[in-house]
Amino acid sequence: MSSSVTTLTQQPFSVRSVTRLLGRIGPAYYALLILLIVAAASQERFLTGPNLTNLIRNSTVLGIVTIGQIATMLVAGIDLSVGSVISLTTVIAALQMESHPEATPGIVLLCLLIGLLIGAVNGFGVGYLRLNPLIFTLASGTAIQGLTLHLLYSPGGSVTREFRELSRGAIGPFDCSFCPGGTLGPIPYAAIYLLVLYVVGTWVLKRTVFGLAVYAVGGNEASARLSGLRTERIKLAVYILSSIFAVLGGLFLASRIGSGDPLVGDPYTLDSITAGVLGGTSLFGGVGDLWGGLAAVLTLGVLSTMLNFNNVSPFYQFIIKGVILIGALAIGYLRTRRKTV
Amino acid sequence: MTAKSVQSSARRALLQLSLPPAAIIWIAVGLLLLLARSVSASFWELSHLLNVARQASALGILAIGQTYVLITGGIDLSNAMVVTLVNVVAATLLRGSDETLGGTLLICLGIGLLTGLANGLLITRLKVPPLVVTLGMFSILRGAAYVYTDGAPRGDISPALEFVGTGFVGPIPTAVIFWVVLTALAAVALQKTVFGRQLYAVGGNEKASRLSGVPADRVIVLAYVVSGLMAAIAGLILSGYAGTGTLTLGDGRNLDSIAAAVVGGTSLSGGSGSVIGSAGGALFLALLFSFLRFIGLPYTIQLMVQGLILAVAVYLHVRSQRAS
Amino acid sequence: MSFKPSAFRVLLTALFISLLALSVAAQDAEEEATEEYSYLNPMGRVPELWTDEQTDCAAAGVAREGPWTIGVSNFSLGNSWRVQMIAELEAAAAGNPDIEELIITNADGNVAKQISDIDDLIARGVDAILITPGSPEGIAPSVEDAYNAGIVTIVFNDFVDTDQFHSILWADQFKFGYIGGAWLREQLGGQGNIVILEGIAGMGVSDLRSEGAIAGLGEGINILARQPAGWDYAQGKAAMEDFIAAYPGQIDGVYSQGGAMSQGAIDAFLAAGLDPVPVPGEGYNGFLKYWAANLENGFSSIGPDEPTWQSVAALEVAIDCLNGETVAKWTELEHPLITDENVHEYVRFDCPDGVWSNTLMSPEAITEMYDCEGTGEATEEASS
Amino acid sequence: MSEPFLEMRNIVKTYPGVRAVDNVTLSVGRGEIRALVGENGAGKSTLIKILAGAEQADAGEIWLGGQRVRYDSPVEALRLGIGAIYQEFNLVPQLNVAQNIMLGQVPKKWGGQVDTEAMHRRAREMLARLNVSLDTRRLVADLDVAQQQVVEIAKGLARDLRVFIMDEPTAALSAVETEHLLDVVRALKQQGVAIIYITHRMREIFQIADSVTILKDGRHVETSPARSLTSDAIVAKMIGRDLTDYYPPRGTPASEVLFSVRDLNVAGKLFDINLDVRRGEILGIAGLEGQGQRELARIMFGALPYDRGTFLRNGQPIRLSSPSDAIRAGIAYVSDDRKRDGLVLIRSANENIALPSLSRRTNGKILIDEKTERSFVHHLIDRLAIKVTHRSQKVNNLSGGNQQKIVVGKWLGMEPQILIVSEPTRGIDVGSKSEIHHILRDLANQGVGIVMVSSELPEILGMSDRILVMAEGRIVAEMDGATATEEQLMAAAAIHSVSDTSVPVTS
Repeated sequence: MSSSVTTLTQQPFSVRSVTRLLGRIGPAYYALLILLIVAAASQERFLTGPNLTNLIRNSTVLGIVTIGQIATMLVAGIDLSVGSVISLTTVIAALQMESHPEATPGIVLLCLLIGLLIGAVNGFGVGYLRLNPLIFTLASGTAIQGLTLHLLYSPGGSVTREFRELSRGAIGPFDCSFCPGGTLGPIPYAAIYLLVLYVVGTWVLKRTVFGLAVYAVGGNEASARLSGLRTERIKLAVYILSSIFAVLGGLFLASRIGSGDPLVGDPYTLDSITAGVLGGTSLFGGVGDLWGGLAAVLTLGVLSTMLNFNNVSPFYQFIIKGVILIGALAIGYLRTRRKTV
Repeated sequence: MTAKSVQSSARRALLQLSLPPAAIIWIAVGLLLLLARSVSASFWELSHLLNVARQASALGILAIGQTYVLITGGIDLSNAMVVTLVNVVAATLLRGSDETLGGTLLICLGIGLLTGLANGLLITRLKVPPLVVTLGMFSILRGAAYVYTDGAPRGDISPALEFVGTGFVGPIPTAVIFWVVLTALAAVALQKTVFGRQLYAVGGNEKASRLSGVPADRVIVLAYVVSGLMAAIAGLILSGYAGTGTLTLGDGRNLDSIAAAVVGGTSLSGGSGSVIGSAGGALFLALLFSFLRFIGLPYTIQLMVQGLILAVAVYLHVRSQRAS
Repeated sequence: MSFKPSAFRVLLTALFISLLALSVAAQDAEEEATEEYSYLNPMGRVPELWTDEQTDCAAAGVAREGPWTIGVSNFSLGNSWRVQMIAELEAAAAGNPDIEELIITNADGNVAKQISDIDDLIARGVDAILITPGSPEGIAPSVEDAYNAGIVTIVFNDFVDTDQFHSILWADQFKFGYIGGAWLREQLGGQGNIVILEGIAGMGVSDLRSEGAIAGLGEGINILARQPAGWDYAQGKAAMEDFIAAYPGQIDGVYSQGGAMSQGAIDAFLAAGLDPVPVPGEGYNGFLKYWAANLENGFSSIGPDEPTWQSVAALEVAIDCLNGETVAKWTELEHPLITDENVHEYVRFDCPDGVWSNTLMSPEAITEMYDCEGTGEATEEASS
Repeated sequence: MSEPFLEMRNIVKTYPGVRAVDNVTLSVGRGEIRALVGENGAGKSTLIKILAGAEQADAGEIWLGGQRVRYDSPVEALRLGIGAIYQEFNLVPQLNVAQNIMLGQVPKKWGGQVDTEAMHRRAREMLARLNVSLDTRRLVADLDVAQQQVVEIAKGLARDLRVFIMDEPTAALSAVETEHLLDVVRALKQQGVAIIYITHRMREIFQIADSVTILKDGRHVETSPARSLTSDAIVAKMIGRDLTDYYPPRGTPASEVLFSVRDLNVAGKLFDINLDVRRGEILGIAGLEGQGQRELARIMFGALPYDRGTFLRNGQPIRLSSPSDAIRAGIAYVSDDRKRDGLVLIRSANENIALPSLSRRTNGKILIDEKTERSFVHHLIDRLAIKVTHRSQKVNNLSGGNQQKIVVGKWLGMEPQILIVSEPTRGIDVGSKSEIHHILRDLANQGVGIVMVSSELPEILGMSDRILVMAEGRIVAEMDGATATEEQLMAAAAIHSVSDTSVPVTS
């Protein structure tokens, strides 16, 4: 995983490059490691197959949405409409599958098409009209929330049985001579989706010309433009990607909850930004990568499970989450502190 | 060629008409009022307009602090939870009587002040991005409000605060008077004091400001303190309006306050903005929300229209700024 | 702006048109979606799964020796009703020596988090699990998971779209709305103009209460406007201020879904110098205080009440089941009705507005929880 | 140089309140090097931005190879073979050298992948053409200014341009690097590239330009073969008058020491620096680029930390850990990077000028006394002849020279005893340059001690009363400004840089 972090610079191996690499690893990796140790030590049931499977399944929606959110953050943007897009996706998927259960693949395509359209509107506003992304996606998110409620005013509809299996299914168990009991537990589909999306996403961002353009636009938009990049078009593409990933997350969520819910996506907006930031992506663009985001998503999942396992009062959970968010970034700063004016 | 020159001279004429950003929103307020009037004359009933102004006042006070923070290039998402925390603390301490009013006010303002101080110090000392600090602070304050009340808000707001939230001085709602006075003070502080000048300078170019001897850290911290204090005052006024403690009083008010400041012409990238514009922004939003309810649009359509108008408002500002 | 009106714009337009067409199609589907319920009761709307079935917990193999660990998956702590509901549960569990641990999770209004919470509780190995579903459909698979894991699974506060649980306790929200609507129809003599204050747009409870109210209001009553106000005083009052101005002299009644909104609506009329029109409420103490104090001035209302003690009832069923007894699989909880006649029995003038009157907690416990001034000690504490 | 290859016909561009380019016509042939000169604000930048597609003209036509071309973005201009390297480097700090050089034309493999190897190879080729070896994997953020300038030039080279616009490419380069660049420009000429070369350095014009186009106030003044012009003639046409006193006469510095640095050390950067600044003198600090001069200037203003050393103000030790400390001690600083360090670009001239002395003028009162401030600002605007339409005009609409005057002017309000200026005339036109020089000398004559860091030798020689030469973080020589010569300075500056004079950018 960490090799992808270095592809941008590809320094020859040296002590300096190792320390530098350590300095560039986002706070999320440390947080995840510490939390995993604490969780495993405090609860024996934590490190069990079913629990880890749940952890991954429950992190999948956020994991998928965070990919798109990180992409917008890399071009110094932000997408506050993802929550509404997720809700809209669950609503359309559930309503359409209920009335046309046979047309499931078409409905999935339809949802992706709607994501494309919404992303195009966001990207047009932010890229071509150069409107502030925070306010513009807040506005489009509000409008999409209205549309979603217009389509379905309270939770309802239902997805097909087969579609539900997409989130519940697992492959395996596999034979494995090193493993205790001789088998490796079943691998949930969710883990495979996440892995595939993150690998493909990382490939796009780190290996392709488009990915380089994304980092360039986020790093210095004016210079990217003068270097002959169509910055508007790149931003358009990034916002389209963000909406498409929100749709993918929404489809997984629809499969998970089996129905449409016009409010269900709401928490993912701030959570995906939180995950991106914890994962080391800069809000000012040009810096960050997906694996840090995934580590942050898993960190949030482990944290929630650990707090539940240890029966921590929900009231204190709010405080703990706030402290961890600020603390992780503050530690990240303290580690790399350099004194300059 | 001729068509093009006509076009460009028309553009030039438009450019020369370009107005300060703060003026645009007040024109928009005027246009919205005219539109409302054309739909229903009763929208212009003085009592209704005063109600809308009162609805705008808490948002307007929050927007003052938000404007200060935005001018530094930051953002404050925690102000909404200051409102809620102040609300439950005030209700618990007052228990419906004015006896402990003085102490309660001090404690509530202290909450705002300390929150702002913590935000500012974390941002300037530990270099954590403002969005993250204030989002984290939002969560911490939320936890604090729940822990403090055990989830069950106690007590009641006192008559004096209720007067602030719902009363009138002559024909004018008390809350509006607070809003106007605070806006005037904040505008003067921004335009005519050393702190105000330094705020713009730090937001426009922090490094150059430091090299000009501006105590940039102190200025930034102070901006967050102002925002915290404004949130505490807005929380007290809203407490007076609600009459009791609830754990939802601040919900959504952080994004609303940002929207008010931004449609009022304050830039999210720092260095520019005005409280007069933000006041217009708060009034515009309150009028808009009220108008959409007033004409009886279904809630779902209201949301769509809100989104659209917010986008258009931001677009107009971008156009006007690009022109100047 | 260097934007070319080329293929891009054409594509955009095409996409937009297709979206419009699709949204129309989706709406058709929505109308079909409501057909799955049947009206068993003129005032209520019960899921068609409803039967008189019993669950024999011993036979189901879920009974076990105490002491037990009981998990609670609570959907939200967003208002004092939900907090008090959990507080009642905690109070009841604290007095039971067979309950070793009560693990309460809070999904913070997030369906996905609730699924994850239930997973955690199952993984943690609780003996029984109490669930307040955030979404009847969305939580159903998790309820099934718990049931299939051999855990005593009790659902309450909302229905759930499965029959794989041991028991459900449920108060019909449609009926809640119907009662208020029917009362309002009676007050208005079957005709007039009203406005509706709803809870939260997009929430099932809110939608069902409105549907019930509209059914209860009947044909002759004209609905001028509907506005969600989050059961919140400030939002309710602000919305009402607009309505009073928008429909001057035309509003004959307000249907409010309760919470603090009813009081907000009344205060808006008072602030405008008008006499309040009929408004139904709920067992929210702030509203009850106004109601009881103004009975003599001719104020009249009705308050169907969603009991906060349903959590305790759910816990009792869970304990019965753990003990191997046979429990009713389906239990409908009646909404206790607060009326002009009995409002004095419910109101607590000494307590803050947030108290929910229909409680199993002792008056002392309520006093302590809300820091009321009702008992001697509490007043002394306050003055110290 | 036969028939015109590139033609700009009757170009007009108006900004609010300014006609930046007024009906300018310009034609350049293949293999022609055209110097474009003019004061700041003469319209050069706007003209080349229009040519490069970064701005759109209000009217006028562009012809290329006999055909009219239309474009409205840098992408399309590049596709036609028209590209520019800019004065403000357009690099992405988070990307590495190769990625920056190849940005916008990254070699691809299947599936839209970056062909990393080809990218680095080609980037190295470009650097080699500039006779520079620089690790193409280094992040641009870690490079110094000269290295960044090299990357910027290499980026232009990588594009195989037919029309190559260079906006002051040598401003940040050392003498050696400049020579290499000029060689490259000559090679491009041989390949038939049409080159538009903007510079303020007269010497370079005569070294390489075939012809010179002079702009003034947005209008075309003259285009002539370079050899028919003299330096004085160009300057006179640029500013519209003769520039007789190029450097103001020196004054008579006192012997009183205002400020001293003792044994200053920064690990790896500065070694055993000792210096005294006397009342009324201009102390020039000379040296090749990147020998620690700028760091020294910043440390003396409290804007950079140091490892060891003491500072004496009028003989008393003082603390210098922040700019505020320095300002309290009467020290002011004009940075080499006015846009980043000197100005709040989006605020008004008035606010910028008033900023450092705000608290001083309010004197403990809460409100700013606007009347006093207005007269103070007007006084400064008059004294420094800053050209603004109104004092509330935003600074980013002003020319470089006027911006620099504001940076100097803003410090005069606090009546500094010591003024540290770093590259005070970088990137500004001859007229403004001379004015800044006069301002500095006036201040010295009023008793201010001035430390002037500059890599422009004529400026150092023309202005300084005393010269310190720095090399590799040390002060290696001290000279009398009135008698020192360019050769002496160069010799002193180069002595210690024996290690790698040929490729200094690799340091």
